[in-house]
Amino acid sequence: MGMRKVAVIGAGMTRFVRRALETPKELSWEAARMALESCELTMDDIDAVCFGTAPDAFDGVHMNGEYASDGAGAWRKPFMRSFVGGGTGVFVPIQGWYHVASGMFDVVLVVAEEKMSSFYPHAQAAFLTIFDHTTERALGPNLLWIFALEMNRYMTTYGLKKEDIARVAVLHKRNAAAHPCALLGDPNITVEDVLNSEVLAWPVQRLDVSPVSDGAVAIVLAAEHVAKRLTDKPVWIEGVGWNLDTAYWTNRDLVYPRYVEYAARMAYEMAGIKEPRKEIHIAEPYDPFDYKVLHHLEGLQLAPRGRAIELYLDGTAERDGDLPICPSGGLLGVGNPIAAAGLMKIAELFWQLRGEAGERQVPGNPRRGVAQAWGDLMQVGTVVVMGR
Amino acid sequence: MSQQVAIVGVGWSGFRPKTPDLSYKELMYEAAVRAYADAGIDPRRDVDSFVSVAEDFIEGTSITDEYVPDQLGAVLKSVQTITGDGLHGLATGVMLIRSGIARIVVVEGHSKASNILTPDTITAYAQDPVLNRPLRLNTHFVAGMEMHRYLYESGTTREQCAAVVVKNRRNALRNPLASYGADLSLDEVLFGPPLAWPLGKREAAPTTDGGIVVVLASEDVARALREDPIWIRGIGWCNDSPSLESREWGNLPYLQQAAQMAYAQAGIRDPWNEIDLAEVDDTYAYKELQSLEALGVCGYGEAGSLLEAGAFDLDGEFPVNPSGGSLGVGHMLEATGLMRTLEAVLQLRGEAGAHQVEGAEVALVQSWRGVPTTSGAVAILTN
Amino acid sequence: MTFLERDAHAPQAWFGRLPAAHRYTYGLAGERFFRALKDEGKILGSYCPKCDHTYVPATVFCERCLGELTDWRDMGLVGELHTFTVLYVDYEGRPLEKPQVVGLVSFGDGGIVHFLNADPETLIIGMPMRAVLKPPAERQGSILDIQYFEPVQE
Amino acid sequence: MTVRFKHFPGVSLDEEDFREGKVLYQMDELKAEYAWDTGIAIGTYLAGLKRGVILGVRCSHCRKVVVPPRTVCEWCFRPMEEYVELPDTGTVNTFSLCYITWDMRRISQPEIPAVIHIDGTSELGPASVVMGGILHKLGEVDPNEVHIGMRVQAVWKPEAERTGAITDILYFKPIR
Repeated sequence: MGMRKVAVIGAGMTRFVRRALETPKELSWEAARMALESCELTMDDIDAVCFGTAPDAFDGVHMNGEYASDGAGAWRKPFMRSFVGGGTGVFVPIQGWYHVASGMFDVVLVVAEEKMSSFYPHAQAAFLTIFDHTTERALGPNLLWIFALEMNRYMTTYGLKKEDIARVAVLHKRNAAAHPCALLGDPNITVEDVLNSEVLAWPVQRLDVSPVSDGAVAIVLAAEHVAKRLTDKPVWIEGVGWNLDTAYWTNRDLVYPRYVEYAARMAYEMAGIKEPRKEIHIAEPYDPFDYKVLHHLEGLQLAPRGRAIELYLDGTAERDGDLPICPSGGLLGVGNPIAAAGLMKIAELFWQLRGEAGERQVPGNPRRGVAQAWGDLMQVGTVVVMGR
Repeated sequence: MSQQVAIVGVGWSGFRPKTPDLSYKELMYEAAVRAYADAGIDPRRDVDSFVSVAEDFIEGTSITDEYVPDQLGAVLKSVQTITGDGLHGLATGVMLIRSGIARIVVVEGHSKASNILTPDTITAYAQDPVLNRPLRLNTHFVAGMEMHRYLYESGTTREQCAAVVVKNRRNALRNPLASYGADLSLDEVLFGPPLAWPLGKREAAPTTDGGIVVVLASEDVARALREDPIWIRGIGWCNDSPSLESREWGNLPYLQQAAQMAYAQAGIRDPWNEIDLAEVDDTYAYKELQSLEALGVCGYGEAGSLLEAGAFDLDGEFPVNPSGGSLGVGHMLEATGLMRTLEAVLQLRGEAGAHQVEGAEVALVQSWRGVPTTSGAVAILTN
Repeated sequence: MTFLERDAHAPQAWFGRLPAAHRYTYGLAGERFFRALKDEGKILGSYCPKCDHTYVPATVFCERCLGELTDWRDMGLVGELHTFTVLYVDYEGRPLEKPQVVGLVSFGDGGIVHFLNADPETLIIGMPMRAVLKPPAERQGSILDIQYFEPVQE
Repeated sequence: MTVRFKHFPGVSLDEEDFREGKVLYQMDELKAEYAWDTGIAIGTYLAGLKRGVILGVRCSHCRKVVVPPRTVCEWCFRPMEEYVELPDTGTVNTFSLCYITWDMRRISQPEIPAVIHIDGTSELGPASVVMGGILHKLGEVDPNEVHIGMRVQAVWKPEAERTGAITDILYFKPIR
């Protein structure tokens, strides 16, 4: 039985900012309204709503999905919120995909929102409670610990240099300079800037890290028969994959993200991709920290293990390179309102594959892209392959 | 896409007000082992996708989906968490199977309510932080206001609401999984301590601990696995306005819509005559009556007198909450919809024992996410 | 199902909390609604012409059509009692010494949830209720700038 | 998008906007307290720590030994068979020098969180992706000398002060 084809037909997003005036409801509404306008639909056309937001601790509302649902257009609609930590932003379109692919709905609005600035005084403190309450939290861990532990393991295993890894942050922040919604775009940033930035948790420095941000993104998904009626430029969801590794993260070798590999293989199989490096033309891997991109590119089978950095050293990753990586500017440049940041990558592929990315447009009429997010205790991989 | 979806295995653990012998992971594991044995599957080999239902502040962990996979046999598999009731999880499983991306899906929910020391302040954090929370009100006020408006609009009486408690806790006496079986008089409920007038404290379901795992399968797999799969013929879910200021108070339009969605899939036109038993939300006693009306089981304002006439009794024309419901079994937080699903499966298999509804062929399961939400879901199951 | 046994000396429970504090902005609508309440003593609503629906407190979007709402209206200070309750437990779930009377007073198609300053025996659904505001100097731009609602004296 | 949209919503605020009263805001704090049942495996682990012992478990099927204990093997979904008393020594699998506390306060002397691969647990190798590692901190060490592969040993609290917690181990220090 062939699967029902599902297309992205519209997208919208707010600016990503450090502190938004808007409430989570209002951010969701702003993105949702834009997404509807972009494909000239109204709420009457929407059959169901999928919503993504990462931990309730950020927005500061228990059952945050319920609270923000009206802004996402859920009034008198089937509404569900899915949740896979940092992977949520690329999972919520998968949730939308199976809503439509199941045959139960034809047009679905997918919204992802995060208002990290509500956590006071600093959003990072919310991450204490992602650790095991009995065996780990008593040690006072923070999110930087696990990133730093993973980065160190990765760097040391492959003998990578910090000045090379810093080129990831530089490229993404430069790319973001062309994004109208970006928080940290900077066309002039250099490797030295990254290396001279404050050491947070060695080997992680300030500019290795994406900024805490607020924002929302929305897309509209439609079944094939509807999509073809509504647009002559549908972008198809060709493959989806998601995977969760063990919660006992200290029992794993952090050098390689198998969960990303498994998620990618699932998505590639569905998309019929056999040689990802040749068949994928744009990649939006998850980049909350610069080394993570390398990790993820390897998990996505776009580079051999320990060698993803070469894509940055030889120019392949640049916007006009052979495999543009994060032409949006990514989380490092555009910002990281967790769930919204992941869905931003889907929106970016949508615009890129339609040739509507303006200044950020990747040359050569790219035909296929992959977006990926990651989250939890370095544990979850979510992957979407899109093509036209 | 026209793929039918069946329940091929159920498992549970706990079902006691406290489960001090087991951690939440161990509670989940015990339920999973039972469910996999019931379905005759090996999770490491056979299951394509896992769905859990949970909320961070209930678990006391941010990004609580992290801790799902190990004890379900789901490591390095497709796992997602839905922040919804168990029926939202069930609906997710149905969609995964109908889409063709999975053939066997496991849905998990659990309650460790006994581990939460501050349930009221956690629930209060679900109120709008600017409009409502500054009043510093216990969130039960939402139920008190809803009950009052419901009684006002529908003509239902406080006595009729109290009678729901009497019925459900008596049903619970026959259910070995129920924590709160009791033989109460109407007066004992009606003149018990107040909570949020007109709502009394004994009309609010106490919580209980437990884990529930349900195994879903596509039609061909289900038929290969067992002779008596339970079919999910319809499933619907819907929200109303989340804001207290602009929602409906006397009616449950979101539940009406969720029911219509489920009925349309199941081909049900006349719920009263086509459904043999219903497991319906009774987080608060009045909700059972209000929900039955929204489900179209009877007309608006009619459920109370039908209840008094015995129609919803275990041996009545339309048994409601034969398990004892949340009032009798105990409220299981996000797992509540799965508790009701478990009951429906046992009933449809004829395995419900002392509270078996004779000849049950079609069961309705419904759930609500509690105050202050307007989120409801409905499933229609058949044997 | 386990082969392992529990050590008889094992601690029963591990105690902990989920520390989280928040600073909530009022948002696009809240800024305007609460400044009008604070500075002008007004309760504002917003009207959606497409859905013919008036939101109170005013919002910037219509939850039905997601249209932007620009038609803001003064709703007056007298609304209609839509429903109420007498609450016997406090925020943390402890019994209240003095029960709280709380209601939804409707304005337009929405309303305000607040304390009611009245003997609940005298309250009737549908009766007019007036918002009693704090003195202007004490208002801070909060729902608590309304002290309570009370029945409109005939 | 840039083709279609000229304006992107989202109003950015500064900290000054809050300090100077330019925006309205509401403060609140969640009161969320829990007594998580420790259960069989973790309860026993904590009791072991109180005795000064690190307990692992062995799988009845794949014979793997891991820490902390659990009742089921996540790889083969068979029950764990028995507890294993592990030595309190191990090898640094990875580490960091952290200058930020969990609530983002800056500290001058770094904390040194590490994943410590406890001796006697399963080995991490090309064929295996599992080991018995735990999260803890390093102490009595010059931050510049810490390295992956370093051998370390637990430094315990005095027995009378132990409570049955991971902090009954103060930190791990290098084995000289």
